Amino acid sequence: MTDFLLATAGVILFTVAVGLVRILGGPGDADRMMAAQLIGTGGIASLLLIAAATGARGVEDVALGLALLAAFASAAFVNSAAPAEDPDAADGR
Amino acid sequence: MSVLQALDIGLAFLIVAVAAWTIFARGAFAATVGYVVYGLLLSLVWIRLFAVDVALTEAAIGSGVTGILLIGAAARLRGGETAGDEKSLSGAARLLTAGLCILVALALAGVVLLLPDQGPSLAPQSMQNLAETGLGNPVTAVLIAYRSFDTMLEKVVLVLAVVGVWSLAADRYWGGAPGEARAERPEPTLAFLAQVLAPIGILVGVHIFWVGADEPGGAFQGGAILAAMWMIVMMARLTEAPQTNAFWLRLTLVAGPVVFLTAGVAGAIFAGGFFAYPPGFAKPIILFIETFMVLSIAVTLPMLVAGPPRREPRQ
Amino acid sequence: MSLVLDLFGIVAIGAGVFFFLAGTVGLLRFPDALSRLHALTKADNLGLGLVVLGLLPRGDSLLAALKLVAVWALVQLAGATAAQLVGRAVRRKGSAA
Amino acid sequence: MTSATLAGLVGAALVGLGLYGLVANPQPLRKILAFNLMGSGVFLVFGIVARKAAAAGLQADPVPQAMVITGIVVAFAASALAVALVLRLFEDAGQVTLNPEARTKLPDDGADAG
Repeated sequence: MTDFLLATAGVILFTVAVGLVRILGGPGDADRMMAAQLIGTGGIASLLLIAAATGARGVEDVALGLALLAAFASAAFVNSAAPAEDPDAADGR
Repeated sequence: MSVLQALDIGLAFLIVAVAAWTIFARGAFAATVGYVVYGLLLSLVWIRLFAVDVALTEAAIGSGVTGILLIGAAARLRGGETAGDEKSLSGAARLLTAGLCILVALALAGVVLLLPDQGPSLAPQSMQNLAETGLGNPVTAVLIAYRSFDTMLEKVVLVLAVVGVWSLAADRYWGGAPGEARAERPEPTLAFLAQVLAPIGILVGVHIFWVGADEPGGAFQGGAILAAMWMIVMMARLTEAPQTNAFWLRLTLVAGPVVFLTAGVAGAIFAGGFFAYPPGFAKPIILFIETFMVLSIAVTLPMLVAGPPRREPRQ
Repeated sequence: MSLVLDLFGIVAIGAGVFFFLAGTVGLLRFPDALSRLHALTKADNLGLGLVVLGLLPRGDSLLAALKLVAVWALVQLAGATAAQLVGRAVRRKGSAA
Repeated sequence: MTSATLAGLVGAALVGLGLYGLVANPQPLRKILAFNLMGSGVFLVFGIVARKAAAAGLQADPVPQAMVITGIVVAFAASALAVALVLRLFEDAGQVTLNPEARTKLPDDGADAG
């Protein structure tokens, strides 16, 4: 069972790594954010699987922290993409 | 080769590949997204090293808060990239640099391979004295008890960084709020996310701080998660960034180091040594210090990300 | 009993892996940003959900199990809002973004 | 090869990569990224010391772990200060590059020529 958990963690990690090709290729920043989102979810899944297999303590909290912050990159992307189009924002008022 | 080894090797290749992408990518934004992914993979590596406290810090600060900082900066710097940048070094200089960097990496790799299996370690001592601190998590004990002076100075570094960031403000903005005033309506989705996430996140942050006495977690990790929650609320424009001349803000920023230092001086007077905690009272004192540290961290990190004041102070 | 639980775990986690694969294939193969987004959210929802489901019986305490479910719920929330945010950004800038 | 040694080798590779980016890339933001890569490489090398010295019934030595945690926080503070400096430079000069040749090519260069 341990080997199965580790193997699935590896397969998921490999799968999301293929998703990295999207980051490399683009074509746009939105695709890059999507790939980052997928890797975030896959990373959390393999984190939980690895923890279950190796018996590291307290890993649920790490997964909880990652899950809480999963949307932050996308939020920062949208938030800072918006004012660039707004000419009023440039001079601070 | 066991499955675990295969997984380790795969993870190692993946993380080096992502790191190489953040260095060699053409666009700054693409590189920054790569760095956020890299932070996530790095916390996986720390889990593999059984350093769960570090993994938690890396997840909260390395990947989460740094991600907001860098992605925000990359988006604002768009258009600031200049065309001739790729040719700033000649081919020969590039090769020479690469060669020297490979040499440095190889030397370090050699050191890693030559490390003795049983190096000198303070682990036994730290475990022997753990009972006296009343804590169950040795990492927290090192941070707040055995090496408390380091941790106190680190808090001072954070305050100095805030002072440095604020000092970049134009004179007329001194004391004002950071960030642009935005005319547009807040994104409704972002507001929804912030409204749902913030209460849960505050709960998780306090939980991680509280269990940090005995389990992986602690003031830094809990404080960083609380900080992230304040950031998302500000990003969604549910609340304005505070004026940097607000008394409560400045008080909270310095509360952590001040309480820490006071406890250290009190130790010198009452317990016979700078940063000594009187026996029997160690755990309450440590938790007291940590509470103020959590507050300070939760306020310091968002202020660092928000940047210098960019609005004139309201009177 | 433990055999049944193991079997349950293998089936659920295996199915979860399948959805991660499907999400990645969609991300790579679909022609435009919005349908790629659609593929991505499926992986988020079902992939992680099934992995968590498979791991639930292995938890040693109720709190640990609750945390696992909370992780899944939070990723749901993050995935849904991030998809909405990115999708809106894509539409605002046209298909080039 | 143990997973600790492997992580140490990854750390060594990260230091090399980060150093290269720090030297070769003229954009300040990319230099900040590279510097952070280098830093986390150093943390990893230190982290394997923690894993190797694991004794007293622990999975990892707490002393290096605590120092790495301190290091991550300080590295973040330094990055935030550096980012604030870069953004301020961008506001004043309209561009950010440390490459003098690329800079003179722009028409609006008068402001930061000194």
